[in-house]
Amino acid sequence: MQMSRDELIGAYRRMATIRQFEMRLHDEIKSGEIAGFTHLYCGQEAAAVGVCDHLDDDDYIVSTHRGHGHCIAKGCDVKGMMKEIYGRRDGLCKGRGGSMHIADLSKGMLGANGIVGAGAPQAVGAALSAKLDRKGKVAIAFSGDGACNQGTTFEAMNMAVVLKVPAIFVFENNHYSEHTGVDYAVGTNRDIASRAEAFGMKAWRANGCDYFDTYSTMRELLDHVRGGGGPAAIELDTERFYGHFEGDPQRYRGPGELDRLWAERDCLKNFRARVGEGGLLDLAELDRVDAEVSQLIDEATSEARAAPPPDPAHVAEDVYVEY
Amino acid sequence: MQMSRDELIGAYRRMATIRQFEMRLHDEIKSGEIAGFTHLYCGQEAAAVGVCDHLDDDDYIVSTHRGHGHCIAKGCDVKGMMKEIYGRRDGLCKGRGGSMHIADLSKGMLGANGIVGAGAPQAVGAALSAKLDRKGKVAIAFSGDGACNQGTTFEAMNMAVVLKVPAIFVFENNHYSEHTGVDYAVGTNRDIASRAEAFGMKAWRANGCDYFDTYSTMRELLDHVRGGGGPAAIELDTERFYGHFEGDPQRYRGPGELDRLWAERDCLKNFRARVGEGGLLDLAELDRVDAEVSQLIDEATSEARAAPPPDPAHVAEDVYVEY
Amino acid sequence: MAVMNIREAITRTLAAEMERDESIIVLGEDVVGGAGTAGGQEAIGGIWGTTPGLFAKFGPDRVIDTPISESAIVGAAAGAALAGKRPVAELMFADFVGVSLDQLWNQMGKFRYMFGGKTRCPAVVRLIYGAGMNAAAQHSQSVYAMMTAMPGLKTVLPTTPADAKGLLTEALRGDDPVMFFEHKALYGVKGEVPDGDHRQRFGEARMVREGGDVTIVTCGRMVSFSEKACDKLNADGIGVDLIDLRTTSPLDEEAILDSVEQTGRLVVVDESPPRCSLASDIASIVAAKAFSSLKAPPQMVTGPHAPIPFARELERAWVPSPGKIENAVRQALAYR
Amino acid sequence: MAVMNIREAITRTLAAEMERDESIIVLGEDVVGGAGTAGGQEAIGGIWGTTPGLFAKFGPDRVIDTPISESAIVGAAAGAALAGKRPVAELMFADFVGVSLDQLWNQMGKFRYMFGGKTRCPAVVRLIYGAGMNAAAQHSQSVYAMMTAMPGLKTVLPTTPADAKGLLTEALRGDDPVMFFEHKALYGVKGEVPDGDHRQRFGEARMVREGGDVTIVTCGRMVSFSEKACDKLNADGIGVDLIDLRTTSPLDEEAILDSVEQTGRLVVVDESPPRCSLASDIASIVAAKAFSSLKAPPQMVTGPHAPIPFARELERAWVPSPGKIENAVRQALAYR
Ligand SMILES: Cc1ncc(C[n+]2csc(CCOP(=O)(O)OP(=O)(O)O)c2C)c(N)n1
Ligand SMILES: Cc1ncc(C[n+]2csc(CCOP(=O)(O)OP(=O)(O)O)c2C)c(N)n1
Ligand SMILES: [Mg+2]
Ligand SMILES: [Mg+2]
Repeated sequence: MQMSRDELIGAYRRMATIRQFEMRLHDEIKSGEIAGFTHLYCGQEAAAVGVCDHLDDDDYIVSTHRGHGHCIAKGCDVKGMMKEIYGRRDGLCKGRGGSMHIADLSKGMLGANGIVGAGAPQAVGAALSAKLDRKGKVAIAFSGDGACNQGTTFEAMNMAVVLKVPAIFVFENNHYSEHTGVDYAVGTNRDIASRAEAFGMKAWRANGCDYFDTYSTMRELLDHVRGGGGPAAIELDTERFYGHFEGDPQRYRGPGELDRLWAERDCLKNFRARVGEGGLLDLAELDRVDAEVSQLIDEATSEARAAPPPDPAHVAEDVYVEY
Repeated sequence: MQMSRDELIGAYRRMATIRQFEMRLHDEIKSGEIAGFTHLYCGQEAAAVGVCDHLDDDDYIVSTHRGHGHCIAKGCDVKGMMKEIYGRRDGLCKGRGGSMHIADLSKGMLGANGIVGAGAPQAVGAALSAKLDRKGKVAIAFSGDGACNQGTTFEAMNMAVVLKVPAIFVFENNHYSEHTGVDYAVGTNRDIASRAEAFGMKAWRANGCDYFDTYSTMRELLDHVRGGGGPAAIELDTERFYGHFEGDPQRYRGPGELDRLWAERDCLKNFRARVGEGGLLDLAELDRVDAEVSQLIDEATSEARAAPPPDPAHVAEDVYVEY
Repeated sequence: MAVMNIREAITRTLAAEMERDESIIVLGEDVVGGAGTAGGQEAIGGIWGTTPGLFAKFGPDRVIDTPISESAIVGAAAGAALAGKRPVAELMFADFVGVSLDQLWNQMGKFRYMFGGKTRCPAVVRLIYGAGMNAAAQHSQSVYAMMTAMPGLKTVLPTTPADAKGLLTEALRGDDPVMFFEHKALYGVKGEVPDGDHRQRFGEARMVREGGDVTIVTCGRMVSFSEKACDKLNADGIGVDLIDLRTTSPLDEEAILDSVEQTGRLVVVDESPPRCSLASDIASIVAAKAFSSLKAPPQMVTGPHAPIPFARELERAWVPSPGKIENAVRQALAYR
Repeated sequence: MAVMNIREAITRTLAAEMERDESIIVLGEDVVGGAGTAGGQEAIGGIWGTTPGLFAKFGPDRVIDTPISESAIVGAAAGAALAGKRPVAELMFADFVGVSLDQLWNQMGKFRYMFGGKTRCPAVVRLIYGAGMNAAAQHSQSVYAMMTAMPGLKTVLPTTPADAKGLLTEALRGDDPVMFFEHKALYGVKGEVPDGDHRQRFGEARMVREGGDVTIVTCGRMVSFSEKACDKLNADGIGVDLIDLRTTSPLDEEAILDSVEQTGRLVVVDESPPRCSLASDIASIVAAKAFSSLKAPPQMVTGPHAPIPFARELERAWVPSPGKIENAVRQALAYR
């Protein structure tokens, strides 16, 4: 897997942007200024970025309730996102959607979704559209280990195989759906990939805390799909570093679990170690990226804080194109 | 597989009852007296009977739109069923349900169902109840090859595994869902059993046109489930001898297909051949059974024809136990 | 103008629009028929006979049979619509909104709003609905009230071949998700259909009769039942304004209120159980907005608060009948 | 009488009834919490904190965490109820009826009727509903109208701790499927709760205030919003009959009609979009059955025909406010 310096720095920048975006939210939420439910993606950055680094704006993704990482990885405007999460008039969705409903069609980002499992059939539809367009585009459904038990996800997998569309099911197995462990909820002993295989598609597995593994496995997968091999699935073994939502007491964690995760399963740390050992990059460059990202997030936050709220008079607009 | 004379005759009687019931309906429907949609079970008799012969009234089954065979195999009153299908006041469901909604809780028959896939979760619930009762009872969900693509069926399989309940998924693969072939609609090359396995349960396969194969495979399966092995699945390779519903032009059939099915895949013929060859029974005994069944179906039909219709004044009764 | 029935009007409109607009695709269970069988495809052309010939003409990429997975059918339509296509998804029975509601209600109906007005989801969902075939409790329901209640969706119910063409064309050229309801007992209804381009704007009710004594507001199969009632009433010199809503969302409030302002008497006929129904919706709007014109309590003719039964005698008792409609009109008139 | 909040009343009632009746089981996502984790079970006791302690007390057979599969959760409840149990299934957000509607509507709601009155399906489905937490379009909806419309289901909405106990007890002792709606913004509401056995019959509305000038009919969170409006109105000498429906199916028509016959003026307040809503239902019933008593057009205070937005300012504008309720009452009074 050969990557250029720029590609490496870009990948790191996207992961770092997600990380800092989420950690900032983690802090800001304590202030009480951010309303609603916020599900942080922190810990899973390598998954979103390792997948989306293969895509361009014409490829589609559908996302989940834990969607900030997917949005950033797919190129959504960070400041617009922050304003959205703050519920501001100029947010990416005018403050109507909030954290769970960010979309940007111009980036091929078809939407985060508050309904677990709802995105997968939509990805099949987007993939159907891509197939008709014959431009080699794909549609990706991000799902969690919990979402993989929802009927819609199963139906979507079967339908993708039947319709032979370039749909890709990315299962981010972070071992929890809310407070429930994957060992319990997925009847097949947490093996999501083989369940996908049984639907008649090829499935891969990768370490979702390792950018390089995710990225290179996705390359293989995409060669298969773009080569006309039909839909595919990948199970990414990853970690969620914070609670299910902000405010979660996380009593389901084992003793020392979070410390271990931060120590051993931090994709940013792993990335740094890898590029450092391999002499691929001067780590100082990554420090510079961190500083730039930090500046961006600072700006995004202060601009969002200062931004005007939506006008209540517009509450019933944009329901229809025409009514 | 040792079976007594009585057991053999009983099994034949139940299959013949289904066969004659359905063939009579096939004729009667032409008269226009029977309303609604009727889906005939003819051809699949060995499946229902081979499964239900292991059950008693305390075991549960949930059925489908093609439910007459399951009802008869589980012991529902044939005359009550016929009246129900004729829409009569004294029908098993007072003429409110009709062909697609026959139930008899006293027989452990929790209901036919017009919604494809709806029964499977209900079987999980009945199995949960059976598990709590600790009497070794099981709950069986009959599903078709088409129903096995419905999200509810998948959810039910996973949940049965997670909750470790004595639920059994019987997939009657008759190769068609309405006008669509299973080779098309089930993405895994018509292999339903292995898909069930991928949900984490043990799965069997049997020839659903062969009573003996179905019966003996079910014995194995039930030993596993009743022995605490958790839920299980079985795929029965079977055939539907008539159209999807009465009136179906069946243009999806290959040339000579139906003739071949009647010649080679008739479970009643197969049963006779087997008991004849093995010298297990004198075939004259089966002829006698046929005659008795014929008499029963004659009576059921003429009684149903003569029976009084429901009183329209009662249209809104029995919605609630108390309101 | 050609004469054809509603079934044919739908098939021809689909074909004409698919010809005109490459982005239109059709998907659903057995909309082609015969996939994966020895008999070969296009075995049926839709269980209701509304999509024959489309597969032969437009091929497997655009006319697509699906597994029995209604959530995925509607969800795929939603996703394809976001991604630039105009999918027409068929729910063989409207009752199957039970297994696909989320994709209709929380997904395609809400995308545009949730995403700040920046997306379009021009999906058409065809729902075959209604009683009259003794298909019993799970295959006979009229779920248009449920859909009407849902912001973001449009709800359309043609009752003539001309409207079937006009409303379907409008649906396929608009940019919002449309619930296109086809009554299974109306497919055979014949009538003249305008040639060439024919669009029927949504939110524009059809004045079926103008009589001036009482206003009947209704939709779907109840339009023809109401016409039968009107015939009886006419014979007694009673004139009815009969309004076929055509679309319940958007709603032509003006047509309703204008008529009630003249007649002062309202009968709403709705093939549905009574509670939170379209009947209650229309009656409440009239009570709120034409209160001073009302000379009698609004009459709501609906089915009972009960599922739809199977037996002929029971189904007939369940569905509002011409006789009940006639009675309601007489009661509205008798009130002083 | 002990003082507690609605959350506690629900937990204690569940515990007391489970103690009394072995056939009651509880199932849903994270109703225990922590299954299959290193932290161990009973990590949370329900995402809303309504089921803590039940697992410890009644064990894994009766308090059951499920995968994220709402159709299977509700379907399993339906099947277990047919098979003799009394399941209490939790839909963490009422909006998830979108992914489980069939099992509610076409299955548990119809069994008894379809099967000729020979079965019972005593399942209780707890639906956590309502706006007020900025949870946006897919986690804030009040779907009680949809459920009220469905024959075979009962729809229950407690607004006080005493009613939470009384109505839940009644649900658990009855033999019909009950949709038990818990407003997420009301869990903390405190009040006195009768000790011992306390059943609140369904179909018996609660007269919150008696004022005589105008009738407000409402339910859920809108009861307290209406009380705020009443306070303002009282200050101006305006007396309101405020009716908390408690259950919308069955409906206490008598209480509503009795009051309107006195006041002649009706305001319905409904946390829902307007079309085919409970507001339209009540207004139409009153218009039809108390027409001669009505002195003013019924006022319906609802949200707009739009999904529920996220931002605080927008959600607040969407939900009917005490101010809007007050206005509606004044308009009702102003009408001559
Ligand atoms: C249909 C539905 N059921 C339940 C929920 C509540 N819920 C939100 S997130 C979540 C857990 C999802 O787990 P997983 O898919 O593993 O994603 P993760 O949270 O781990 O990213 C649940 C149960 C929901 N939003 N939608
Ligand atoms: C949810 C739902 N979708 C579609 C239908 C229409 N329908 C009835 S039977 C059927 C085919 C079922 O096929 P299968 O499960 O193989 O059963 P079979 O008819 O072969 O017994 C279909 C599509 C339905 N009744 N319910
Ligand atoms: Mg997870
Ligand atoms: Mg089949």
